[in-house]
Amino acid sequence: MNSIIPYLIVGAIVFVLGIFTIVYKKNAVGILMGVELVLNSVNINFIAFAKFVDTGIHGQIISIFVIILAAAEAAIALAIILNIYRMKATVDVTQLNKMKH
Amino acid sequence: MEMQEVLFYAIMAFTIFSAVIVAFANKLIHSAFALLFTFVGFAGLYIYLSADFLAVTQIIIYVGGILVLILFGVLMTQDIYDVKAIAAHNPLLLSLGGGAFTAIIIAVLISKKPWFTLLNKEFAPTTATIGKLILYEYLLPFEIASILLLGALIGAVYLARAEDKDK
Amino acid sequence: MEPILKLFTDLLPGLSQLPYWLLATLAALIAALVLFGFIAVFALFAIWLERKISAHMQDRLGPMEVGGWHGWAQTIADTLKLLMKEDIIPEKADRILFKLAPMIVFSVSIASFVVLPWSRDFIPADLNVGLLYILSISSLAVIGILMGGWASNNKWSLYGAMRSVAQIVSYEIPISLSLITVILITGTLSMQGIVQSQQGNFLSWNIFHYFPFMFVAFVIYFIASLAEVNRTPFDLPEAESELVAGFHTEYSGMRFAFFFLAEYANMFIVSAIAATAFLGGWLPPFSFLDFIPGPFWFFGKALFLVFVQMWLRWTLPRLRVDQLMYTSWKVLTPFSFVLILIVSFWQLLTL
Amino acid sequence: MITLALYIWLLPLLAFTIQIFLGKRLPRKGDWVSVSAIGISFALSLILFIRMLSNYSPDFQVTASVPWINIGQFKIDMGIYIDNFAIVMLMVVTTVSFLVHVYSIGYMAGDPLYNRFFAYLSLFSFSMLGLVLFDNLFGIFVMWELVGICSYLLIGYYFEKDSAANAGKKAFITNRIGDFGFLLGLLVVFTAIGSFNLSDVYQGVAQGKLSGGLLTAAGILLFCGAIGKSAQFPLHVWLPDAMEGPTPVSALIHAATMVAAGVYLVARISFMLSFDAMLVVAYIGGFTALFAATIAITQNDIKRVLAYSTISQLGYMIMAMGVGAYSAGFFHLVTHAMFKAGLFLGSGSVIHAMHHAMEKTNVHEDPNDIRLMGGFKNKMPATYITFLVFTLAISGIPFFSGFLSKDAILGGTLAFAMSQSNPVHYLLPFFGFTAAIITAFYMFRVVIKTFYGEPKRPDLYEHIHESPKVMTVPLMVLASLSIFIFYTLPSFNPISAEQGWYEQLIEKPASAVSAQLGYPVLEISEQIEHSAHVNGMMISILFALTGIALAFLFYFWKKVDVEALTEKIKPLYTLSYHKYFFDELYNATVVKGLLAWNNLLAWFDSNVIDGIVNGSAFIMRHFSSFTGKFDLGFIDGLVNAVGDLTQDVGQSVRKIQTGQVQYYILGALAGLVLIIVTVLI
Repeated sequence: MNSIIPYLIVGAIVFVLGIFTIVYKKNAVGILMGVELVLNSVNINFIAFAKFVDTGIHGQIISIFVIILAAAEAAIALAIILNIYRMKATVDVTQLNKMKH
Repeated sequence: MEMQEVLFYAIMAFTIFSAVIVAFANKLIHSAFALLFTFVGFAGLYIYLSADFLAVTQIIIYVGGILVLILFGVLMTQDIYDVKAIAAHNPLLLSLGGGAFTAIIIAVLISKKPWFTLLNKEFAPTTATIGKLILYEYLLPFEIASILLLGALIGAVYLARAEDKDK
Repeated sequence: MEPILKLFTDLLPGLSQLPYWLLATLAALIAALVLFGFIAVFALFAIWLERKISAHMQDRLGPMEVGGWHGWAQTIADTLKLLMKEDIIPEKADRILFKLAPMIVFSVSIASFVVLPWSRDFIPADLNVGLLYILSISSLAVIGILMGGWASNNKWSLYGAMRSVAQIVSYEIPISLSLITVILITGTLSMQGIVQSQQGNFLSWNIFHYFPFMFVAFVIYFIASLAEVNRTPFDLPEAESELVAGFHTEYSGMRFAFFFLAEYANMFIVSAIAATAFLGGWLPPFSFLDFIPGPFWFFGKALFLVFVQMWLRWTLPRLRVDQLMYTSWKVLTPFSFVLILIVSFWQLLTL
Repeated sequence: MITLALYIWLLPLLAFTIQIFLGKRLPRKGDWVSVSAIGISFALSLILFIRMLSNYSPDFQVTASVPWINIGQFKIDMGIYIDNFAIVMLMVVTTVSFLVHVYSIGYMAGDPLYNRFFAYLSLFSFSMLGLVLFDNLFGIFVMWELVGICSYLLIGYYFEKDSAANAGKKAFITNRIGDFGFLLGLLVVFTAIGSFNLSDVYQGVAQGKLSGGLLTAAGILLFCGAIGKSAQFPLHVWLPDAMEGPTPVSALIHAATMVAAGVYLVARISFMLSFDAMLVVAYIGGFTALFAATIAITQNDIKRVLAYSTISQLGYMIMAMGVGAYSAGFFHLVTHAMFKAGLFLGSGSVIHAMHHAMEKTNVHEDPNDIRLMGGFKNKMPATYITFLVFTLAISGIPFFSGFLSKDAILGGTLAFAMSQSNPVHYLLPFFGFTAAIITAFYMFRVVIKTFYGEPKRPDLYEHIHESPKVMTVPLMVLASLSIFIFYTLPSFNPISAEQGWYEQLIEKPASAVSAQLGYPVLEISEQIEHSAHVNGMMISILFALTGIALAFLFYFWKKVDVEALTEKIKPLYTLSYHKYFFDELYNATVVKGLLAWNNLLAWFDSNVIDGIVNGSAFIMRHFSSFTGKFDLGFIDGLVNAVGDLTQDVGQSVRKIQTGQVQYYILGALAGLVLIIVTVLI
């Protein structure tokens, strides 16, 4: 815990899990969860660098902005998902292929 | 101080384990609730990184805001009475392949360290520093972010009220 | 952690022989037990109080039989009944989440006690983000409630949970905003710091600061905190006449007791925050009363607010859902925004 | 102190912003926003003023500035400069502005553009306060233009009336001529000294960076701005027409504050006026004072009389600046602001009453015409008494403020003339004293015709009523401010303000030109000054009383047959009545000349320039018809080939587009791996 490596490893693992979740889930809300995982893993990297690298605490500020963006993104994404659900009665992304070809 | 170290690795394991549940759980609602523990675990790690303000913010916004939104999303798009509903998944191998790709990239990147000279800063309260940084150095991004949030708010309300358009 | 450990080694010097980790674990366990004991006893007392207050307000006797003197043992009997009850998990419930929910809700309540300042020296942990910590912790409870409501697999439970969540999330905004005015004045997030900045007699308490604006902030906080802990007139989530018993309809026995305890603990916590942020915490109203220890004042103020909550419960009727949302979004939130503007402007002027 | 000044300055801007965007939706159309903003500004100025009095130091000054433009070596700072001068000016502006705001609530009630009127007033207050506060000439110029805009907007406030719209344009264009001079002056100053900041300019002039003829030129050019804004002699034509605007506007902008801005500017730049420049200033001012006064005698529109009187009084101030009696001139600015604003508001009250009477009786005539009035003193006692106080003040009768300041100016001019060897300079006191008689005469002419005698139109007279409290109370406040005690405290001497706070605190600014030359530009000994003052006072009291007596002889007792006298001096009367034909003169020379020049340009444009354009177009057309053929055959073929190829490729590749986001993400990941692998290897 006094070295940056454990934090980077946690970040990396959660990032991979997040990417995996994005690809694995068919449900749009599930994909959103994957995105949140990814954002969190990015945040922990920023904060770890803020502690272990000599650049002040600018990393923490960046992660605040990331959190703000995540909030905005979640709100919009869920509004879109609800709309899709209202129109197609499904949130399965494999069914949502209107953009195909 | 080894107590703290034990606790640290426990939190780490806890975080990763709940993230694994998020990724692999069969029921979407389980993923969503597992996300709670991931977020809280991350907040714990932030405390170890002496980012007390960030830890608290993480819980307020991620748990109090985003997770609630996600839960509402799940509850509104799933059949509520069908607790057993299993989430459909894409082919596991393909997804694992994607994960593996990412893992390789990150492993390579981490192994290329060190990028910077590393040091270990003492704990110091960060709230005041963050406040000052946001209001002086990062004022423009901060204002832009607030406008973005306002836009997102209005956009989300508009989208969610879409059914009124037909009337 | 350190002050508690110091307290322990001071009380029992022999303990310092133990390895650090064991000592820490022991201390944590004991602290948790003490807290649990406190919550349990407080809940017992509060339930009895509530019964008696309601009885007095409706001009009736209330429980008079059990235990002899004014039915003082009534709640103990109730508790025993609760503990003895069969623990039921509905067949179609989601078992894991069903079991997890009360734990989350209860542990969240306990976690809030960490930063309550009881006196000048006695505070479990004086975090420098104390007030934010409490706000963040209280948002965790939302998830527990949603979990319980969903896992029960019962329409009423889910409605109750949904209502509860919508209500808590909405009312968290006026709560945070009115507390921000306090933060603006005191310039610190630490609970001890907030109390210490109100040093002096009762006129220097935050509630009388910038009169009458901070008083309005206090009123906003108090109203919103009623909603936050689902008390009347905002007890829609468990409106008996509509939703049976809200999100904990399906719970019984010990699990139900957890929800119950958490509810009473939350009542105490919001009152304690109000006492800390607006009423000077453990400070006596006049400085010559300094000889009375801090916990007395702190507990007294918090208990007085708890009493007001009970008083309101038997005075005011329940709101409709739309009125509830109206109150939060169109009355309390704008007002607290205006208060923030006024307070910060005032501060700028007197800079 | 700076913060306080900033609040004073910016509050009206805030009110303007609120008014212009939300005014219509606010209750009462938001008049309370503007009124309370200027009210707070007024209260804050009062605080500043009291601080100044308790400080009681003539050298008091505070500055603060921030960098504004910063390009390499080129730096301009913007800042605020507060001294006693500025504080008194702030006080005057906020007082008059506040009272006019209050008055307007009554006067403008029911107007369809009520909220916009208040928005303009707020914008004007903001710009005027900025003009007072800025520490550099450029900032002053910016605010100068802003007040010009406000003046334009408010003169043309009833823009559906042609005359109002034209008056607005006239004011704007006439001011442009003066401002052009101002701008040139700024350029001269900046080229020579490299800064707009007043204290830098002072240093620069003192060190001789700007000297000789150029210094005189710079002074006169900057003074051109004042000529335009303060309606001095050649550019005075806009001010009488500006009376088309609502009367409160006339009081605030065209009597008390904006037109005084020119005087304020001259006072601010007085340190850099060389002797020649001062002579120009003095003669223009003196001539304007007399010239405008002679026009005022024959006018029948009550507001026009006041307008010419304003021009004349401004001439006094400018003349005072020119003869080096800065504090006297500035003093007259302050007192004049009070009583002239009062006169306008009083006339507004009369016009308001007339207007309502005409509406009642369905008469369509000019409500401003004094020939239709008479005997109003019984119907409108409050307006009458206050109007009389203002008139006494402007005529220069002892115990009133106007006497103190006018006397100081006349004394100053007399001292100037006595100290110069050239007897021609006795023209200046001549201008001043003659104008003083005429002023007293025409002001009492207005008073007698309006308030005394028999009503000329009994049908209207019956419907005349006193104005509402919201209009008369400002009048009373202004009337009390026109009494001597406010200016002579603490000495309480009705004849001289010498021991009063004003003369103690406002000192003649040190001249940088003197510092540069090494000897004073203008030297007037104590003895001369004293004797001039005493003599001037005697003469001015005598002259004022003469003027009043004449007015009563002519119009009240009717001892002299005015009609017959007019017939006798018909040519002079016609000249005065038609304002010396200045409008016609400008029309014949400037406007016609410009039109002719424009016609020439138009001919050149349509014949020469168009010919060239047409010729080149002819050549281009033939060339392009050739390239068109090449384009069709060769280039299009190539393009089509590319298009076909793309279509074929697209047909085969589009099958990759599954429409599923996740596959795209996988693709992106694969690409990322590829990039990293290539980078690492």
